[in-house]
Amino acid sequence: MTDWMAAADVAAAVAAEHAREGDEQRRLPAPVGEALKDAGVLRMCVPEAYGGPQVDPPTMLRVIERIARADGAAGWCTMIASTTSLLSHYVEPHRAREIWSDPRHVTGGVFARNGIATKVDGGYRVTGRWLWGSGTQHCDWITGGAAGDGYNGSMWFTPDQVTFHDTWHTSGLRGTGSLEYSVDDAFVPDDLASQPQVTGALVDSPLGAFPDMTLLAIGVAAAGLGIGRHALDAIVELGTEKKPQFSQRTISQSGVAQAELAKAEAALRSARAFLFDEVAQAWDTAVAGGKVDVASRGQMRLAGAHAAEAAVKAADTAYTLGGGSSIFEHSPLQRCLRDAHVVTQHIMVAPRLYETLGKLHFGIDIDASMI
Amino acid sequence: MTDWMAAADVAAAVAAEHAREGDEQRRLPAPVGEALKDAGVLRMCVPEAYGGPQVDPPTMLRVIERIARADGAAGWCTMIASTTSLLSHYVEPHRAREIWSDPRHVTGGVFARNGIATKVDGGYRVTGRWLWGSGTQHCDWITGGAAGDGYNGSMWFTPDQVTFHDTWHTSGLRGTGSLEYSVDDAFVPDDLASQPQVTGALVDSPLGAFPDMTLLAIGVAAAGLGIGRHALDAIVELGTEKKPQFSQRTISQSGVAQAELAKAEAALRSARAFLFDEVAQAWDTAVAGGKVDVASRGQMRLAGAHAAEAAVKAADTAYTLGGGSSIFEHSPLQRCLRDAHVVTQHIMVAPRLYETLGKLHFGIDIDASMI
Amino acid sequence: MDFQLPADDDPRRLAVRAWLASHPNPTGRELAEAGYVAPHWPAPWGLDADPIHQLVIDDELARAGVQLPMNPMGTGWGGPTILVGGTQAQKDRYLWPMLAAEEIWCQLFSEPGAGSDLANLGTRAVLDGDEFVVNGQKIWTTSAEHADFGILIARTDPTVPKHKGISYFVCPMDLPGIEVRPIVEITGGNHFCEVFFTDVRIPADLLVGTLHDGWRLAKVTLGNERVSLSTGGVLWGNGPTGLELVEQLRDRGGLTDPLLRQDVARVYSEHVVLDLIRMRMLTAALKRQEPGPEASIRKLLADEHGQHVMQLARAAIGAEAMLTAPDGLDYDAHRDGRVLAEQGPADDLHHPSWYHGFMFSQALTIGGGTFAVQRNIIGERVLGLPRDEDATVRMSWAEAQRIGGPR
Amino acid sequence: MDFQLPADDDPRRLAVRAWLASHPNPTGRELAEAGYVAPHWPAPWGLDADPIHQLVIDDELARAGVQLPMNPMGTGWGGPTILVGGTQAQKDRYLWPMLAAEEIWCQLFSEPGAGSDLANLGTRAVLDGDEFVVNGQKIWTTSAEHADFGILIARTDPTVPKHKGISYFVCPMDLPGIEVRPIVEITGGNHFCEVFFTDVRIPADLLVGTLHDGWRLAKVTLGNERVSLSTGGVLWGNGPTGLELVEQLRDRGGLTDPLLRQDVARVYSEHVVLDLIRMRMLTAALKRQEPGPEASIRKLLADEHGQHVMQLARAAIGAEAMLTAPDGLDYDAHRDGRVLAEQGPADDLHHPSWYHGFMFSQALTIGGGTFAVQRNIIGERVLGLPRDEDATVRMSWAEAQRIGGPR
Repeated sequence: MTDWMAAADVAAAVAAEHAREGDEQRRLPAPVGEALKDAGVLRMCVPEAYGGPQVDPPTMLRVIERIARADGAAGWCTMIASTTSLLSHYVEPHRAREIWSDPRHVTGGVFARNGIATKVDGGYRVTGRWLWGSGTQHCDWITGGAAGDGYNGSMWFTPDQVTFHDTWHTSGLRGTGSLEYSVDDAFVPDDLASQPQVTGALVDSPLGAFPDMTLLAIGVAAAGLGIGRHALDAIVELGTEKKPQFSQRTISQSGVAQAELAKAEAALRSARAFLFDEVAQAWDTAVAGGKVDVASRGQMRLAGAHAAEAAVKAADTAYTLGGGSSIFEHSPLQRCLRDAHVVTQHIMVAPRLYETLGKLHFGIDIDASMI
Repeated sequence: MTDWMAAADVAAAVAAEHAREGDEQRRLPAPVGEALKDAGVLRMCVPEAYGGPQVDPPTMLRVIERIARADGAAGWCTMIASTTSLLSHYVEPHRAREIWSDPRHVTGGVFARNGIATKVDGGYRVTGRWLWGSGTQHCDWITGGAAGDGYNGSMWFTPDQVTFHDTWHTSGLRGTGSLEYSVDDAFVPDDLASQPQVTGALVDSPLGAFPDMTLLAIGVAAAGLGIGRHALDAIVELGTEKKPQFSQRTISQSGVAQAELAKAEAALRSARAFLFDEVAQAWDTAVAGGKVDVASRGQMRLAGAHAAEAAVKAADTAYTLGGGSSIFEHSPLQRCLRDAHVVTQHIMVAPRLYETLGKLHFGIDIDASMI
Repeated sequence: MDFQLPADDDPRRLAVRAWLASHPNPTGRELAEAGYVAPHWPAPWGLDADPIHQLVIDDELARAGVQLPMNPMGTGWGGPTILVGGTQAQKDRYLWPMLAAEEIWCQLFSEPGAGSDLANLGTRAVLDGDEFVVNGQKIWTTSAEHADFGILIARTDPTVPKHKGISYFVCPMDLPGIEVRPIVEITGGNHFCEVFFTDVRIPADLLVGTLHDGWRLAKVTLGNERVSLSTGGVLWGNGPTGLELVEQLRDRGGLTDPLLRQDVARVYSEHVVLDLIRMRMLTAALKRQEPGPEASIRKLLADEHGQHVMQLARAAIGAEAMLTAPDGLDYDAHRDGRVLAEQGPADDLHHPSWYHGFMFSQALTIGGGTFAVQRNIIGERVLGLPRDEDATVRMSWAEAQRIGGPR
Repeated sequence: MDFQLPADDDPRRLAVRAWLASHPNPTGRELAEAGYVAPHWPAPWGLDADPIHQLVIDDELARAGVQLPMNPMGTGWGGPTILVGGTQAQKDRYLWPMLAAEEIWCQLFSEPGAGSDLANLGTRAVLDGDEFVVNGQKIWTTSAEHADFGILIARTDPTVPKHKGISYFVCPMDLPGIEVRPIVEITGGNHFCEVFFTDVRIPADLLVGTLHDGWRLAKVTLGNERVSLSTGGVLWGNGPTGLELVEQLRDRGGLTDPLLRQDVARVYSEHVVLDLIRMRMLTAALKRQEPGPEASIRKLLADEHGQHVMQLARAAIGAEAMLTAPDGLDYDAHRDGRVLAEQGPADDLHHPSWYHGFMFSQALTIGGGTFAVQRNIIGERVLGLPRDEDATVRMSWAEAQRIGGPR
């Protein structure tokens, strides 16, 4: 059995080394992509039936967190590629094997149904443009949601069908290269036009019973947790370094810094524990053949939103305690702050989710497709 | 094997029924005391060697939390009596059997070395007065810390040696009867003058390897978690009740209430998960014969302080969302608020702990006896 | 403040001093008849005084150690309404004993279902011969058990939209069918009551103003406030100020806990800011200007400030803050200094309000509109953010009750 | 505000208008020579103007669309110090080009180990013949790469306590041995520099005031500020105001998210409060009164307010707030309205600052003293809470460096 944390450690070391480079190039540096492929962490949800590792979600979250702790962008790309690989459950088996059997093949893309599909003989012609295509530039196959002529699902494109647009100019997670991409009148054969809501999982695996939107949300949260952890590691390192030139007291000797660090530690560790508890429970249910119900999905989403918020607080605290040292562009405190604040902008963990989840706690019916 | 949660449920039902009575009488009502004895939850730390249940700390915390969820004061008394029963590990075995073998015997009292001990033939004469003697009025044996003539430890008194003072006039946790008590020139034989720091545990049990101050702190936190849970239960119940007279909208239909409830749920559940994670890890270490080190104790104390704070926030949120209904004296929202705010005044979980624990996270040496 | 009080030899000052010389220990009735209780009211009950004149009178009375009679619901609410809408007979009967605080007044406005939307009230008053028969329930009535009269608003016409069918009454509190139940609060004390009306018969000549026109009258009341220089405490004017707490903490040697030191600075900052807003509002009143948006903001900040002050006091006191005030027996009030003494000079955090204040402060963001309501008021009225449509505004009250839909 | 500007026919207004008529497109040098750049300075550089006169000049220049030359570190810091402590030769050489912004100035005060405790600075200046030889490092210097001169404080005597052995210099920025390195900030831009001194030789006649007396001079500078009516944005005077954000949110149809609605009310409240404090300080300046404690509190509140404004903007924009401003290519600036449009009318949250503002706002509580330092200042200086003893105050600077113990 693969030791996933050991594999993640190896990839994380490469990611840490190239973090600054990715931040400057606004895409994942090639050596990081190779290291992540070597570790096998870009396809963790491919089922064993297709030669995949079929990693359980708690382990997957730990891997994402570990890599994000080294570099937020690398962790994010790991999360996007692996959650995309969950879609292998919904693609015709012969096509799924074609796409995912090669252990170095990577997939990515966007669920949103931005594409317009037109039925033609043997398949569809598709035109569309998608936002936030993290890591798509490195993918062997790219997915994009589309609808039209009775179809509603995820189309699979080859890189030569796709045009990339240099739109990813952001404050944080720059290294993810989450640019826009488009297809123009691309032909997709019927067996690459998957319809998860219609067909359900086409392969037997407990991951197929795990809700896909929820998996994305908790993956985002795990990336956030890794970034928050990195920020607290960095302030401890900076705070205990030998006294800066001419100064007589390290940050770690300040009572305010001590108290604020303890509070941030408590908040981050608490949020993490809640997330992993809920995911473990839901996974036990899925493995036992049960249904991960709306209540359980709601708890995971609540834990995810809370974890993202705790990560931001950790990054804010570390940055503020770091004082003047924080604002240098290549300070890790600074990159963590930028990255964490981009995580909370992700719709999957955005604070506006609280209102919906509060309804659930009050016992009010909600549209379950929202979570 | 005893089903501890089932036993706790039975006792909790009685506690809920008499909560208001205890609040008014400023002591635990007799039927609640009896129900807690019936459930066996007032002596959870007595080792099997003395006929005790030797409950593991995670289960003990769940029991305390469950009873505090029904009534904060009853949960608090459960915590105090059971953590006091941990001292059975440090009393001469023949005396320990005398004090704790009877399954209906209850012990309580205070660790602080407020008593002055004078060596006399065959024992000590002790004079002292102790603050915060929760539930001592119902105890069969009462302990009080004392020092003098080379002695430093916990003395054991019989109720007839002790005078109780009606000083427990508080805003919250009124039903605990945490009044002051004193002894005046009481004789304590040598074998009832225990010295835990000198002798170590006198009986073989993993509980003896569990740090006693930490056990108290996490017990306090568990009581807080129960109170916080009660507050959120109560606001959900109130918020979804049929519309109040003349009103056209329940609390649960307010967007602010929904969002605030979700945030409070996330914070309370997160704090709880962190506490239970840390305690489970430390307990595994103790069971395996390892030492629960300063780092582990620090994490448990951090989790405890954070949990108490989360409980206060939950109670505050519920109370505020409750609007006018909250301020009636017998509203559970009101009692939870009063109780939760008393929990955070306890020195074991008080916010000023954060500075000390922050030192630990910065890798600065601290006086380990402080945690 | 941005104004100066008139000089020491101002004729308005001399007039008060002359009066005080001939009334060294004035009764409430004497103060009322001199026009000093509500100097901004018209003669003969007041002196038509402008705000500066009011402050001069306050200043001179305070200097002489004279306390004004206390009857806030009367002189603040009932009196101004009777002045505007009442008959001459009502003015003659009620205003003098009200000003003298010989008859205490309470306010019967809020109901369990009509708090933040007061116009939704359901207490009914039905004309029967020369009496109105009243049935319903009021809540949050301050001091109802001590009051001689109440100002009451009740629904006299349920067939018209909710703001229209309301009338305004003087209600003697000793009428048969009125039951007053004190609400025992979180502090253990009680300041508020529930008042139940069962077939209470109010004589028709106690109607104030025109039948069904009570809502307009109730709103008139709000604009007519006496200005005052007093700072007031953080618990709706009672209790200590934030500055008092900070000064006590400083006098006893400060605090070592880093988080509490941050809180001290925050509490002090809030105190200064609130004081600025208060002075600003007073200056505007003196210049007879409309109050700016700061008036809407003050309550929000002040209520949270009250909670911060009490939280800080409690945290500074430590474990002994669990204890309430002594109620006899062997409790020693001076004991509350002990925990403080461990970290500073042996001195106490003096203020009897700390014990109850913390618990009372929990109500600050509830009474007078919860925090959510307050912020929505700012959002909708001050900022003009769009609000949820209130469909019931144009329905008859009875119809709105039937549909019972979301507001 | 609590004051009124002089009437339209005030002679001071007429004087400015007459001057403008004869100088329709004034150069910086002309404005300087007219005394309009620093009217509060003494003649011939200023007009000895009182605060009202300053505001009148601002008002008339603004009305004519005339911009004053910008040289803040010169006219705000260096100039006043040269006026107080400089020689006549220094005044003649430096003040006119400074006022005209023909020579730009920067400030060389902060060091890596001397930020919140500036007097701890370690840059050394050693007299060698008729030159001082300077070695050390300065940081947080605004615009050092564009500046012609800097005001420099450096240690000239390490054997006396730290506040005593400091001297004040004019430092030409083109001297050999000065290296300026821009700090690339979180926004991607750079406003600050590090400046390294390696055997830089400053002629002795560039010493300002008395040798070793620089600390007193550096403090003199702080008291001499030009008053201004401008509101300023939430990012240290730049960027949008809180009110601008709220108005844009209202104009685009408000917000439905309940938590964001609460935040809008809070941001607006803070804006009003800060505006009150600003007016208060301006009023005090006009009356030549000492500023009250609100001056100490304003920075604390304003910096947090800046962060709240930017957080709210970001939250209101949603996912697209991840994007920074376009830097060419096929990015469409108008796209930032799309997510907003989903919940309101199709309109944008206009302000180029939102993108960078959020990131810049993170520095607000760091620059000019971290939040902890600010609150400690309030605690110690305003409230008189006891402070940790600074044992180094009485030691020689060199001795304090050796023990290096906790302060």
